[in-house]
Amino acid sequence: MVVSLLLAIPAAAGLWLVTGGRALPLAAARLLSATAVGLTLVLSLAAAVSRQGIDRPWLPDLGVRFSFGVDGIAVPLVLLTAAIGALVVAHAWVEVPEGGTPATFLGCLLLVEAGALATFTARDAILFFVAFELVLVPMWVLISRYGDRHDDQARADAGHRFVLYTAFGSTLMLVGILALVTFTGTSDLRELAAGAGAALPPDRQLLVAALLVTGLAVKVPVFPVHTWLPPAHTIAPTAGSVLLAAVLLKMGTYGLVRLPVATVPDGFARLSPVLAVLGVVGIVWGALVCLVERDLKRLIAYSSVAHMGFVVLALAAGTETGLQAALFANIAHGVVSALLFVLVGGLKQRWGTVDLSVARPALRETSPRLGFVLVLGLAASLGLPGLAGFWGELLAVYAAWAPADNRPRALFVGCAVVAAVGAALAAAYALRVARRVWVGDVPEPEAGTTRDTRGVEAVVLTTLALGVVVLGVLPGPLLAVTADAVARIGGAR
Amino acid sequence: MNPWPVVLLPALASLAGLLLGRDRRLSRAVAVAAAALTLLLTLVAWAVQGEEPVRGAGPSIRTGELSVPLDVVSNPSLAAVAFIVALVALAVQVYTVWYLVDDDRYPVFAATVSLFTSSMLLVVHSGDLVLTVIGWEVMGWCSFLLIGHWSRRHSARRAAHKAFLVTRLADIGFLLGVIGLAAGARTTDLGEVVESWGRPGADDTLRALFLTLIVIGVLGKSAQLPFQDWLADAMEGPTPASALIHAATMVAAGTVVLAALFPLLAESPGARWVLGISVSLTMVLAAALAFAQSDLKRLLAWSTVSQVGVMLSALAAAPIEAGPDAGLFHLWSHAVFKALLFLALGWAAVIAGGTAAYALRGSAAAAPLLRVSLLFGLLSLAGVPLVVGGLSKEHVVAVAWEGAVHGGPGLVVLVALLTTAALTGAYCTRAYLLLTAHVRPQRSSPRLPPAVQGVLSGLVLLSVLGGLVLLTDAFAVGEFSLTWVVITTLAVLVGVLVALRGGFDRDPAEVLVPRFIPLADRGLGADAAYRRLVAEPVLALARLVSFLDTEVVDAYVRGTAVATRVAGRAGARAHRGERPGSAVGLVLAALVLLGLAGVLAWS
Amino acid sequence: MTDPVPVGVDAVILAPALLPALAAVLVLVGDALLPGRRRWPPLLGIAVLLVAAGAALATGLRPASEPLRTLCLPAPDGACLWTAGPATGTLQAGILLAGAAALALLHDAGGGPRDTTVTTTLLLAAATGGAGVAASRDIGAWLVTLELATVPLVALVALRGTRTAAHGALTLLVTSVTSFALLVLGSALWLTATGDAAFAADTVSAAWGDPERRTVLVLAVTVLLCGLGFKLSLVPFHAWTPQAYSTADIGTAAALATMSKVSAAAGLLVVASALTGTGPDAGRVSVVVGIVAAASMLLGNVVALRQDDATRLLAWSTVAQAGWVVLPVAALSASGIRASAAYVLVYALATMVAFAAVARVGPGPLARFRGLLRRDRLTGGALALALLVLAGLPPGVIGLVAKVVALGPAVDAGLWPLVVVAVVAVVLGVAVYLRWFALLLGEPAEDVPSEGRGGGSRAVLVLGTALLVLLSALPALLLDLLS
Amino acid sequence: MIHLTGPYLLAAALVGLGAFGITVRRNAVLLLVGVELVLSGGLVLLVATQAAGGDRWAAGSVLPLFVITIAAAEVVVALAVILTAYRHRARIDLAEPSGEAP
Amino acid sequence: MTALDTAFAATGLVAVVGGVLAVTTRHVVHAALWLVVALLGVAGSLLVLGAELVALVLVLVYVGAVVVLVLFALMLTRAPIGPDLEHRAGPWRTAGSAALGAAVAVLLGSVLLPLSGSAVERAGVTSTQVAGQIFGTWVWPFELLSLLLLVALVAALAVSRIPREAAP
Repeated sequence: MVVSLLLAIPAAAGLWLVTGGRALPLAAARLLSATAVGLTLVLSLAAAVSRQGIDRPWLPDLGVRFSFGVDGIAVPLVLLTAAIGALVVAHAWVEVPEGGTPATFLGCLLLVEAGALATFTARDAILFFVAFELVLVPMWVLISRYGDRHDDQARADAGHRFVLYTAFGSTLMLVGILALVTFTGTSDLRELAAGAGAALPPDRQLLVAALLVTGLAVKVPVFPVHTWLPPAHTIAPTAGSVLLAAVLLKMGTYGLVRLPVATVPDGFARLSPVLAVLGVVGIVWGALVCLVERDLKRLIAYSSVAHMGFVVLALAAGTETGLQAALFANIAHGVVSALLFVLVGGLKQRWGTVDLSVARPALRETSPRLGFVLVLGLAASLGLPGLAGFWGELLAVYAAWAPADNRPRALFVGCAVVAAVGAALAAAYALRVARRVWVGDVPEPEAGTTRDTRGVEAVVLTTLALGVVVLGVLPGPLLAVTADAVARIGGAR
Repeated sequence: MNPWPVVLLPALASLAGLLLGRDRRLSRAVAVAAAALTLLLTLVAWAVQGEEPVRGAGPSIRTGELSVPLDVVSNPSLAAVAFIVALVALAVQVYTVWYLVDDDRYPVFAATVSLFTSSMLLVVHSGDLVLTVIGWEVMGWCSFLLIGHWSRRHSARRAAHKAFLVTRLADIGFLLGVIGLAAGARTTDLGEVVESWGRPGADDTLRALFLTLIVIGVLGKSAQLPFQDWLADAMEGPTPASALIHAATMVAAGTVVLAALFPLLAESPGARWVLGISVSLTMVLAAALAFAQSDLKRLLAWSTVSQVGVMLSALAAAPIEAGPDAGLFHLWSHAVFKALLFLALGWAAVIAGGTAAYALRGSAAAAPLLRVSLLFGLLSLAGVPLVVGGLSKEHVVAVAWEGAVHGGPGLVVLVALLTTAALTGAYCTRAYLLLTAHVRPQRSSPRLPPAVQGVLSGLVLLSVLGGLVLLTDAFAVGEFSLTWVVITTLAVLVGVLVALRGGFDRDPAEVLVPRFIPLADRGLGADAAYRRLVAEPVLALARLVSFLDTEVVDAYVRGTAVATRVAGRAGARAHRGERPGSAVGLVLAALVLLGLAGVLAWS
Repeated sequence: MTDPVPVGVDAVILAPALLPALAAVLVLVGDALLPGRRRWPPLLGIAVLLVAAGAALATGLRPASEPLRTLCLPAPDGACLWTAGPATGTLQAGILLAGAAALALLHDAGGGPRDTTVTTTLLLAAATGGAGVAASRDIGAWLVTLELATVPLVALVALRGTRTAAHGALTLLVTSVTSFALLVLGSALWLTATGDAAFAADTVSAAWGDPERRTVLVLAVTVLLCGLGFKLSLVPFHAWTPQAYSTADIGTAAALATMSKVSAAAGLLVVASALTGTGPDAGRVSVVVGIVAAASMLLGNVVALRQDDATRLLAWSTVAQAGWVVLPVAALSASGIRASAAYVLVYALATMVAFAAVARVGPGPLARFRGLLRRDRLTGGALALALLVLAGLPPGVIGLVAKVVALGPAVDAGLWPLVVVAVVAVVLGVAVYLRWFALLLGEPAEDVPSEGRGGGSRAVLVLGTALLVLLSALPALLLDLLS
Repeated sequence: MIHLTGPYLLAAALVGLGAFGITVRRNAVLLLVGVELVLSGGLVLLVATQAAGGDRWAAGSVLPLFVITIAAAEVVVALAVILTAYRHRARIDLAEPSGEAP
Repeated sequence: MTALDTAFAATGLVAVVGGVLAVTTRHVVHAALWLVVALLGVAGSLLVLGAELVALVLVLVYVGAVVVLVLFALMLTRAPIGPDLEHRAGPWRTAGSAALGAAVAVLLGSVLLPLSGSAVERAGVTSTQVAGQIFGTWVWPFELLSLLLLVALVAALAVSRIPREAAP
């Protein structure tokens, strides 16, 4: 019941806002969506505590059940999604981009949230796929309608890239799921995880794993299929970027954990060297691009590529620690990137562009609060201990250093070394941003050039900053929540 | 006593300081009071500390196979180090109140200092490799903030940037070493790691490799060769920050970490050689550079590099049974006199309006306390017998001699130590001569608040009497032979005499090595070398990658789009005529082709 | 044996085909008796088609184990020439409903041909053919009904009377007669190979055992596929599609795109069901079907990407979707046949809604649709949903489910090259439909006059959209009907 | 007694000729000639099957009758359409592009 | 070679020759006339194969009705009496069509011939039997066929009656 409501409330509110309530004035739409996300947040907490699920037939012909529920792996993501959903709706008090009615905008946000929640709670592989696709259209609308108004061509291009890339990936994933379902005869993720691919011969496991991994890699995104991310992030409105980074990318890694890792572990093991190498290349690649990228939003997008590289590396290691690291880094990246995107979106709103090559007064002088949050986010992004980014990346490097027994040890150790180098590069680009924006190139402030944050924006930023700090200082609870489920999946295989 | 309160108190003070940021007086009170309370706590902890180590249980976290208990520990030497850290922190906080009285960002500075203190105390008390890493990295970040405090100055921004990046680069090694050790032991608990890797069956090569990696990290944080150059630039930070960084925290942290890992280090000749060679070269080179600096604050910076080399040399050379405490003791004494020197010099610089040698000439005459402070600080730095610096240096020499007897890098270290002693004597003499020169009538000195005067006096006292700490058995150092005392004293004397060759009124550096001064000011061009060898290649690579990303990786994507469009255009063109006949032709052609395909696929 | 061989005729079971046939005759007779009345024939036609669809649907609701059979030969032969299981019944219902909808569009106020008697008769006849072909199990009825489903549409295209329509009709005609020749040739080869005038799995498997007859059978299937490919607009038999769609009036185009396609698919499925008797190594029939499916999906989407005219875009979309319809057939399994039926029904429903929307906005360049969602919420929303269903993107869940269902058998049979093409086709398809969808979302253009504001298109739009929404919420409804 | 080689060859030849005729003719009416040839090839094949005794329900005779009738119906519609096209365009050239550019 | 074979060869030859000329002649009207010859040949072949009824219907319907219709259509579309130069196919097109036709013939022949085997007894079917089957087994398609014819008639009438440019 809790889970049904959790999914139904944002979905229903979102649907109504994009259809019947499209012409609703901003205030009413905001109120409605705020109520919806508030309820969703409460329900997500209830779901996390009660761990109830629903399960009824959906497509009896295909053996697909309408089965939703949460477990240790899903709980953090569900909470994250609900929280980020609440924050992006709250952000509508700060900025509602042009391009359509505000109600449609808010409705799309709610629909993305609903789709993500459905993805994270789906307990059936086909259902997972359907939920996975749910977010596509609303997100596409957010990007291509409400995105950056400067360049229509770029906006359309970014939207198309996002949707086509993702559709490609998810269809490959669907093929993988169908193959899996054909080979095993069930699409219930719990059964599949319990069977762990034991019924499949090795080459079939490899085939299924390859399809699933390739498909999901697009969403994560893993190098070299990451090129949709920077334009999407750059163009999307702030709320869209936040959702994209904090929620949508997580669907990819979550899918990796749920599908290939849990259901065809041996096939995944055979692929994992490739995945590890790609993850590491992504870490270094993203970081290097960040060293010279001029657009701050793009820069953060590339840093996402680098951070997701850590997640992928940890997953590839195949140990329980690796899985834990991946799940932690996943959440941490969600919070940190959300923080950075809210911030940078705010800067873009204030400045018009976020081109790093434009000399600006120091943020710490003109708007100390904004500057403080920026520097906090950057510190978290470079993996500073005490902030969210640290644990996941440390454990990821550890996991790569000590991979599961059926992984090529030398290769993974090499990957760990490169990942550590990537962490140093992260410091370099984070400091680059800090030097350009935080301490500024025009140190003498001309008064009032950058409005400091206040009101709802400040609340949103503070909440996210608190999340960053809490995750960094107290990683224990989150790791404990995932521990049991991870042990059940048996990352050690 | 459980060390957690000692660690957490300054952290909480930092948080409170940030939250109260708007109210200057409140944040001042919080910062100073917390520092004082921390000092009190460490004192109590030290007092109640028995011989046995004390553990404080941490918030153990579950991460699959790896056990991460996050405990903290304390033992007599660590308690003593913690005390001196807290002492320096308090001195710095009190001093800062005066020094940054006009600074609009004082609250942030004070909070950062508190955080810095907390993380150093965490490293000191860490009983877990992860905690060490946490403290280690947070210190690096705090140093970035402190060095770049005056971010309106371009040089400060650059120095902060460089300091963080250089140390972070070295941290790659540190991180990998820690992870390697943890992976071998399946835990990050320091005691268990040491035990696990210290077992007879442990892999010697791997152990040496991991310790070498950690040593690389330590070399970076401690500004030893080849990472030496950032520390002198870091003088762009406010003087209290320099005092903190140099005296008891960041650069000395490596000594603490290696001391904790000493049982393993002692068994890893490879790592010891790396460490020994690096620190030997560094201490001599840095001392030489210090001598020729035209900026006295940078002179102190190079002297720190040199002295940290001395500390680390004790760890590199000491035989296993001697233990690491000689190094820790030197840390202790260095903290005292370096804090004294920096705070005094900061005062002098306020009087003189700059830190350049020519500006500071004769500034010590402004106040007797300043003169006394500088005198005792420099005496201690020079390693004159019986003051605290001399005492600790003798212990280092003693263990180096022991080590030299046992083999290992001891002999190299010993030679370097003696050379350094002479050079140190020389530059201390130079500094003193410059500061006390009789050149011009002094301007009236700004009034120093009594609290700061008290701090300086206390530090002077400690620099004279600090050696008495040995009576508390905090540091398990052995005897030192009179022979070596004589030899090192002679070496110092040689240095002093050489420096005095030009008489009392002239700058010895300009007399002895005039042409070396500009070179020394540039740190032998290390900065350019960093840029050319590391920064520029990395940036070139970054540009290449950025190019590849848009023009190659993405080109495939765009290529697909273009190919689709071209195919679409071709398809549309092929159907543009819309001739009825062609439709039929297609049908029949397809019939043949498909028929053949079907029939052939069958047979 | 001079007496006629008695076959049992059950008119109730035959109702889905019989009712429209009778109605067609009735319309002609009525027109002869009451000349000049233009209103009642379409209304009668729609009513009859709806009743017939109800009857067919009743068949679809029966369990699969007890299909309705009639026209049964006496024992020992015992073959039944009309066999309607759930899938057949649902397909028939789809055909008849599509016919009703096309009729409504055709006679919507403001457009369409004048002589309602003729058009209604023709459409009813085509619906009869479609309903008949779905249930036919013998070559004779199959051939006759297929042509019955085709010939009236050729005439309907020509009936518009414009110069371009004449050209389109000519193209359609030329292709149509050629394809008929091929169907005859294919049927002859089938008879030669199996010696059976019925599409039956047992005779197919007997023929399969003999290598020489097997070759003939493959050729027969190939030729039949070529003949049907024309009706389904499969590449390379598609060239008539854009011409005919764009030159015919919108109702006819809708009938061509939906009713005719479902009828052809039903005809194909009759053959494919017999081919499931080919046994385990039948996967190689897939080569022929697979090539056609892959070519359709790719070419259709690629060219559709460049179309700027709504009707032409829908025509090329038909080509692409036809590839999806035969994709599961390539697996030659029972589930593949069900999947194909499901897919073609979803396609037809969404396409019908799209045509209804086009009828309301007026055919022409895509730019006319700019900002439709704000100008006309009902039409815009319906078209948006239809496009998403065609693209297979939620909230058009049923489109997505149809794609899942269609891919399943192909994956099942291990047709990996085909699956890869399908993946590419999904991406291309999303690009095609989103291009249009994006226009709907845009700022409204300056006032574009709308035509076809009649009740017919509105009813089709509303009912079709309601059905799409219902199926998107409960996709099981459709899938259950088919099995 | 009869060999089936003859009918098969005849059928193949007629279909081949029909295919040639369909593709080579640009006159819409003459295209129908080709179609008739293909159809008669099919007829020969159907009847040959019956002659060999390999059919059920006299399909070899009945189906040709159906085919001939359907073809006649088609031809009627075809000629009507062709005549309409001729009335509009004064040409029935199949190789002529439509006047409307896509 | 049996007698039937010989007879079949003769009629078949007529059919093929007629067919060849029907598709190659440049005289439009000749093409229709040659088609009559070919169809007569086919009818003869069918007769040899024992399908009298089919042969009869072929001659009646095709030769009697369809070809006459075709000829009328040719007249109505003002086909030239001499060689039709307007619709002449180019050499490439002719060559391509020839290749296509040959390919079709070869494909069919190569697939069918292995089936022919040795001589078989001709299985005759009487017209009565055929009639019985048509009104028995095949009654349903037969009825539909009548609908088809009706519809075709209506359609042809309607199409030929529509005024020029009836719709804008």
